[in-house]
Amino acid sequence: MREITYAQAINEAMSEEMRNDKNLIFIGEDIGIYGGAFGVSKGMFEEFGEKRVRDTPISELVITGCAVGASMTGLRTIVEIMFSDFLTLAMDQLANQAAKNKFQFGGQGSVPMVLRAPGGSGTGAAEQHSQSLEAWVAHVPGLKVVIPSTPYDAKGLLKTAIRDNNPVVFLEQKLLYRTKGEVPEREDDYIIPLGKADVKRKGKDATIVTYGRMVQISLKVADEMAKEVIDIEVIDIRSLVPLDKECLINSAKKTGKVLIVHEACQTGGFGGELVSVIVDSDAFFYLDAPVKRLGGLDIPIPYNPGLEAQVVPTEARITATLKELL
Amino acid sequence: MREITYAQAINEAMSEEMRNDKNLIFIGEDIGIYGGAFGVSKGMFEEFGEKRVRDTPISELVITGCAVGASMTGLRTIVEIMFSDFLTLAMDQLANQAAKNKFQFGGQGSVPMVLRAPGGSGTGAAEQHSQSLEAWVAHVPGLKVVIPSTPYDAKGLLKTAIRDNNPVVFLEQKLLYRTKGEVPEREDDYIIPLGKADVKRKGKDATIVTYGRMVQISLKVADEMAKEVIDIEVIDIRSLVPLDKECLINSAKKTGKVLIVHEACQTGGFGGELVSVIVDSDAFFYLDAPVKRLGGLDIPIPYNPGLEAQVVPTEARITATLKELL
Amino acid sequence: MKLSKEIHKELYLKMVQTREFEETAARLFVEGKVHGTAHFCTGEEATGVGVCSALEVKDYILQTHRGHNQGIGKNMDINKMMAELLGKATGYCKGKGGCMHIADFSVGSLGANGIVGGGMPIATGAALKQQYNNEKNVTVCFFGDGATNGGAFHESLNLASVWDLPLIFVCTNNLYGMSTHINRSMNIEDISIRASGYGIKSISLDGNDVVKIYEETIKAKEYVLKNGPMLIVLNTYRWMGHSKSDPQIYRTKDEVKEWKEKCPVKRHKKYMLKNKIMSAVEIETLEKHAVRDIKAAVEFAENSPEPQIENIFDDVYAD
Amino acid sequence: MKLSKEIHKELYLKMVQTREFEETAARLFVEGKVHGTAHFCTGEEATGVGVCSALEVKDYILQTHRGHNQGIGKNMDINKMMAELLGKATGYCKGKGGCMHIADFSVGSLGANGIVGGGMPIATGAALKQQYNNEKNVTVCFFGDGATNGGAFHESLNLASVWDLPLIFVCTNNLYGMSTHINRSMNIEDISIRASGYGIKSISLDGNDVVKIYEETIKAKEYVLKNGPMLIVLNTYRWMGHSKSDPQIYRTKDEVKEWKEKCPVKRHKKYMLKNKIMSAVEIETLEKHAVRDIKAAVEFAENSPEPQIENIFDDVYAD
Ligand SMILES: Cc1ncc(C[n+]2csc(CCOP(=O)(O)OP(=O)(O)O)c2C)c(N)n1
Ligand SMILES: Cc1ncc(C[n+]2csc(CCOP(=O)(O)OP(=O)(O)O)c2C)c(N)n1
Ligand SMILES: [Mg+2]
Ligand SMILES: [Mg+2]
Repeated sequence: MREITYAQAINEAMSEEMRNDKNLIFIGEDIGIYGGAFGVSKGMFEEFGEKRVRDTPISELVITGCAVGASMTGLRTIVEIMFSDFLTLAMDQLANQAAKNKFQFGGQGSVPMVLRAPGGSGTGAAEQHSQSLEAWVAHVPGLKVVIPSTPYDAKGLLKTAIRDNNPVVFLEQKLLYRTKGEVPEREDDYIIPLGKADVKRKGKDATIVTYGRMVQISLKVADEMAKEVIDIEVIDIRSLVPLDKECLINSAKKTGKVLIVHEACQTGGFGGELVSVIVDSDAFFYLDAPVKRLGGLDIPIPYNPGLEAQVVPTEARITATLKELL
Repeated sequence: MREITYAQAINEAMSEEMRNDKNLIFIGEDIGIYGGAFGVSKGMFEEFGEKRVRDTPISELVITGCAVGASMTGLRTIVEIMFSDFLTLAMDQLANQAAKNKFQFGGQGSVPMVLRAPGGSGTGAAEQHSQSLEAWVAHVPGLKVVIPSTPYDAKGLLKTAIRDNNPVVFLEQKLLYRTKGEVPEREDDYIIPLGKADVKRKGKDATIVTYGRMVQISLKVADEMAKEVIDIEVIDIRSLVPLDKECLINSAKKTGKVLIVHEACQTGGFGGELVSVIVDSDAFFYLDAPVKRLGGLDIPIPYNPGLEAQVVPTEARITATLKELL
Repeated sequence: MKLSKEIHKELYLKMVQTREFEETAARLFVEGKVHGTAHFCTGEEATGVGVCSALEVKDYILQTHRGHNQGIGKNMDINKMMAELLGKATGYCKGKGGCMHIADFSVGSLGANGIVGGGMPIATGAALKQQYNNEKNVTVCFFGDGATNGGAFHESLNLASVWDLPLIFVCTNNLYGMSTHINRSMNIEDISIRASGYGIKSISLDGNDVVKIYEETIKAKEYVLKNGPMLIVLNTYRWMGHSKSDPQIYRTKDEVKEWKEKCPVKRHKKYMLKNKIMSAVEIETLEKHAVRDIKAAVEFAENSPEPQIENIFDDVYAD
Repeated sequence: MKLSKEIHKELYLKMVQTREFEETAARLFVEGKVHGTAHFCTGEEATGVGVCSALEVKDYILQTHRGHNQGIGKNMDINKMMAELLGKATGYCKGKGGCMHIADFSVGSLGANGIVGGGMPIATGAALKQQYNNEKNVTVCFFGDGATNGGAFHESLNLASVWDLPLIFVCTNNLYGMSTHINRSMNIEDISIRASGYGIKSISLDGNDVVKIYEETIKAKEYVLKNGPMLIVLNTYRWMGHSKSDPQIYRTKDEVKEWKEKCPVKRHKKYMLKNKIMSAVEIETLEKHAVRDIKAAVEFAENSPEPQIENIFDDVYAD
């Protein structure tokens, strides 16, 4: 299969869907001729024109709300928020409007929009440009939340998200944008359903449940452990909402040992949810050890690259925690 | 001891601190002559005047940011956000500024502010005025998060929060405002440290870990169960950040059975954190059953009182879940 | 512009219906038949009624928390409005939203909002869709004086201006945001001045003059379809408290009295009599109609079933 | 107003230091010595330097992401600025903030901000504290043209106006917010027009005229202490890309060239020579000083230790 980057995969997903659906528009800051802060939308302005690829003023609240209004009245929209840290400014339209409208209007007004935003540390962008805020949006009924870890998943999940009739928060990973992976040819339209976890590596001694950039790191750890004949299963949940509980529970039953890993700071992170889902199921009775959690440190993301690298779960820390488990 | 309401307790805490500290000011919408949407600040405008009790335009972002700036330069501030649902509009100043400034400025600029906001359902205020959003703020390093369940705790914790040198999010409970409880005389200055859970009821058969309004409900359930000679311990964590992990873990070890209860919708709620803290400790080996979690339903809060009452954990559901545990 | 008798009739009927709706709803609160809160627009009838009566079904409106006049103006079903207030399954939101969230997409109402200013960003999207499809329709966004102090106002007017959206921003200036008089929440002579920050046109009107409001809305619709957004400020007054629990110590009884004398309903009645548009008898008939309509609505609502707990998960997600 | 030679010297030195700082920092990026991102203000030196040089220590400033001119203007320590850019323990933020978060409370800088418009609400609080304590000092809040489209701008100017805060809002209009020209982000002739929505005074100045900027800031300080806030718009241009990775396809080379001819540094030099304020030799000496200062700063920074991992939890919470 051909290899393309994560950023290209996202670009292809958007472009293909825009070709297929004239009612799909794309709005955000500097997504036009600039191609987006991370170059994700390169070429789209040229192909689809300014009517469909719309640069906006710097005003995250109205950008998001504009998508809500357009989507509620018949268009579909993709919104790019330049850094997911700026969700702080868009939360009202996302959580109080997009997420609740259909319910509070008694079933009127679906909001088929995708809000894309890159998250994560590792680029030296410091405290206000490096957060992983998926736990906030996963706690809002009415929203779906997706975080892809590979180009293949990014493309397939984004296409599904765009076709979904609900507001979907699609959190990309800055550090993955340039990573490459196999993706089917352009002609081969494929989609990946939301709510299906992916066992990225099968194993029987312990399970790592994770998502986003931590999938790649966990796979590396698993490969290293394999050398010591320890067989780690790595599950990429891919979407936080809906969540493929069955997959987690089954794996926990199989291996009896589970480690949850995410980049977001540990306290109040989505890891707690994953732990609870497992512990509050019949998998509890199969557990040979406490379900462990490894999140980022509970501090803002610092600028210095040495410090920054230590905030998120490292291969060394994942390995050490796994060994505690085993 | 005299009995006062939860609202009065909060009023007293603010008033006493303002009497003692001329550098303490209070800002928010309609907190002045109106006395606040829930009447919490009644009489404060009259006592402290418009210079210290400051009505603002309807603009939650600048209200919060104004407190950040004033607090960073030498004042102390209390901000009232009329409903905690409007945190959506204040999140940038709260999470990206207040919480991170000291860290990102290399230790310069503490932010001694308290952001008070009422949360919770039960008043027929519907989707956008009834949420419990503590999980969002508890996931932001740099913030402290407090939710009192009694007038006594409300007063003692708020006084501590006001004296704290960090931004503290103080989440009040709309339905508790009019409940009464014992509080020492005005002259008896007392404070309650943040980070100390309170065992509201001792027991040995199972532990309920909870906070806010659910404390009262859990106590009722415990009283009912006592009739069946089942002895439930009820722990009120009181502050989510810092969290009194030791208290939870010790109780879990003692009873071997834990139920977490909160009003916020279950998925992504702070309950996951509490489960994880227990499960990922040596208490795991004392557990006789899965740690159970009971949060609100994963839906927006509906208007109809009958539906509304069913969204949050009810006495019946808490009892049923406890019985599953036992 | 000379309005037909039919239009006058419509305006008057809707205003009286609104008046009756609010007074009845307030009574239901006192009687304990409604729980939760509500915000009544008595005294402001001309604003929503005048504007919305000038619109077509395919023109969208975004309503406020104080928007029963807007809903009735846009031909919403009064029965369903009342049923929603009572939280019944037959209400606009199936009892799930209450009157802060009534919406009727079938007549072009994209919903009321519990967040002050919350509808403004959404309005830009609705207008964008109209522009995108080359529709000859517009979006009207209602909000209060207090809402003009929030960031949503600024961002929305700016975006609408930059994109030339067919969007009429309608500010119902009733002098107060809750207890806060505009003199304490902004530092300008007239709210319409704010349009200049976005390079758009604005007008400031007597918000109790339903005829003028109707006429100006007709013109505004034409204008925004050609030129992009404009701002209309309707200066009026809220007679009742902010919400059911408001002791109103922030304003004088005299002020309220003064404004009651400017009653928009009476004013329109006088106007019609003076200009011989309708006779006293015709007017009285309309008033009776209105009373009957609201009574019927209460009956409908009271006889409607409560929502079923089994349906509580409906509509959280679309299929 | 006639500025002393000392002032001219200060203005010129700071502008050249800023120019040198940015060019050096850009080089360090290319050499891979800095990671992360940075936003350079080359071409805009007169704005931050002109304004801040007119302030006292106790006047506060809120800086932007493109604020090295502001920091140098406010007498921040260039060594610590450079050390922070390199992420060193001796930097202003102990290496934890980077140049988007430099702050020096000891000279009155309450910090740069990574959030566009993020400093504006904070500025209202700093000014409130000054007013509360009857200080004779003011707060100056910097932000860009792009930031004026965000809700924080609106809410902050409005609150400052209503409360008569001693606050000068300074907009550095460099025509672009990233790739977006102001013609596509707002629909007005001059950004200063926006002040009218808040009933406050505003002026729009040539942002490359450091002398005028200095003078007007002195006046503005006096004005806002008496009358409450005002808005100053400084019209200028950014020579370099938005950030290190900007291919700049959204503007023409001619446009950049044209603006380079309006160089604020050269302009001030010419002015001083023409008015015989300083001789060519004196000026050259200053320039050498600046180069030496920046070189020393790089040395300081490069020789400084990396932050220790043991200190990573410091300053998350105050005691
Ligand atoms: C963002 C937000 N802040 C505060 C409130 C509480 N609140 C509800 S209505 C209201 C007053 C609104 O004033 P205005 O916009 O003038 O409308 P009016 O009520 O006068 O019709 C306030 C403060 C809210 N609902 N939303
Ligand atoms: C709230 C927010 N939105 C977007 C960004 C990304 N961003 C950083 S600088 C910038 C342009 C800012 O333009 P302007 O205010 O004119 O300042 P300039 O960069 O021109 O100095 C953008 C969009 C951000 N940092 N914060
Ligand atoms: Mg009003
Ligand atoms: Mg700019």
